[in-house]
Amino acid sequence: MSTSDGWLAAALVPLLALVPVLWRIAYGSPGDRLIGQNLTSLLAGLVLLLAAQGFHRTSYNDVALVVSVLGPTGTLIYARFLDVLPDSRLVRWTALVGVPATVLPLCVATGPGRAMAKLLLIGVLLIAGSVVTSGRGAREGVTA
Amino acid sequence: MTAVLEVLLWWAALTGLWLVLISTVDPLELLVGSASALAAALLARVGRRAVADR
Amino acid sequence: MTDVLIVVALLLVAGAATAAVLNRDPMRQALVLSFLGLALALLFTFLQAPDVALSQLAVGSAVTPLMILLTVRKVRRRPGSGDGVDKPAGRER
Amino acid sequence: MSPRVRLWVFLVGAAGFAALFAAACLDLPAFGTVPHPYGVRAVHAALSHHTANVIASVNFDLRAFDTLGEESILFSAVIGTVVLLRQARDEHRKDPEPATVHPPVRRFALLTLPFALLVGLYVIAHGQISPGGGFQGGVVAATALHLLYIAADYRALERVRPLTLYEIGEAAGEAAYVITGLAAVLAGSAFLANVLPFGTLATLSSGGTAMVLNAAVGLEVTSGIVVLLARFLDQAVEIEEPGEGGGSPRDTRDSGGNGDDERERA
Repeated sequence: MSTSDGWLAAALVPLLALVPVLWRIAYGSPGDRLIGQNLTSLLAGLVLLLAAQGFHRTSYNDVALVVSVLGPTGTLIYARFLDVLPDSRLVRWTALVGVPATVLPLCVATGPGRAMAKLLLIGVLLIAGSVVTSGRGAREGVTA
Repeated sequence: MTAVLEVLLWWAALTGLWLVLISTVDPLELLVGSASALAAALLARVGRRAVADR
Repeated sequence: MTDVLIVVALLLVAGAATAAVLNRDPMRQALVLSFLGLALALLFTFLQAPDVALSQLAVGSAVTPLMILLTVRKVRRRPGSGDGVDKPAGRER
Repeated sequence: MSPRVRLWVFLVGAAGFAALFAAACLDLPAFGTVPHPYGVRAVHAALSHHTANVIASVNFDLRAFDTLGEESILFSAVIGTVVLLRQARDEHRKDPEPATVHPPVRRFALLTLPFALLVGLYVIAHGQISPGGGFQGGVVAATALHLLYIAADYRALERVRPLTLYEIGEAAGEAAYVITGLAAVLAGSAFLANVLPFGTLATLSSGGTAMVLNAAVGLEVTSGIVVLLARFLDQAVEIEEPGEGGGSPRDTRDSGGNGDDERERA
């Protein structure tokens, strides 16, 4: 099976960024841990997109699609039970910079068509999910 | 009337989304896609109502 | 290159699993478990098993945390039972 | 057994396991190189049945009987949960408290809800073509419904979740699987044999019975997860024990705390 090492090397960047995130999740304050959880699903989505391109398997993008839908859902579930939804500039900027930096080159490599629209959709979902779950003033108390 | 319009809008958007997700278009795919989109559109409407008037 | 990705993902899985064991508060464990689930999903994808990765993601990212958190809430609502379950602060090592 | 003895028993067992495990690892084929004979045959069988996703072919065609077992495990697990977490005679139900949710979060959850359901249905429907299938898509679809709990509270979720329908759906999914298998027997073949026309590779109608069984699993898993989470939500949000906070603990409720208690006693 042929792989493109360039894309896989690019996937290594968000993958390695998960190492400090794990540290924060394991030992941080509740707010930090939630930010870490949010960041994890965002970075995992990017890794999956790059890996799909690296393996030349467009169908692997479905995994990234599911992450982009379920990741923010998971974060909001934790926010509901931990009673915090911290404002995080880190998550917001990672999404606003990292997602276009990943998705746009992928789109160029894919070429126009349905696959590109799907990539853009995943990118938009990732950005929207991260921005909403890290928004300012979202810490308002939630109870159940 | 607004209910029909709301569901219709959601249905159109979601059917379009289904067409983005799939790789090859054929009649069966369209049928399944529009049926799924209808279910999701109805859920969108019912969900919004359930949240709005609790 | 694939091997490098697999090794990093394996190390992440090992680290997350160890952290899940070392944490004693169920809430913290749930968050570490979420991380573990995502790391596993990445590992499965690198091993060319996207079906398994999807299963892990679907179960691990929302349903399992919800079940754990609901259980913790139920148990904590009963201060009389489960000695000390409602005092997470004192249980950490 | 004192902790010291226990530690020694563990160390002896662990050492034995480590030795055997290392010996077994040395005999493994090299990592990711040799094509396994079963893999080659599975791919061949999948393509001969026009199923693009080999995993779906293994799950729903070559080993459809295994999958029936797995589906039954989930089915009985959900039934077990329903029995264990039912409302006992001495418990009463209170209305769940309404929650205030930050407006952007509510809007986001309400907008994501139909998308998530559609993605779930997409993953179910394309099980025999692309990665995914009944189980994965079913869980996503069931999660989608619970976005309502995130968007508002348990009351909103209850209003759009006719639980009886989901209980019927779960049973119907399980039954559809068995009936498909029996239909193959009636058609003069073996139980769960692939007797339907295979269709064109990589289209929705491909795969013969794999497609039908996949849909049955999708229905069962979606409904099963909804029923499962409904029981957990009922317990955590609605059901109150007599004199909560001092009442006699019941066995079935302690599952969440047992692990901790054992650790504390240890």
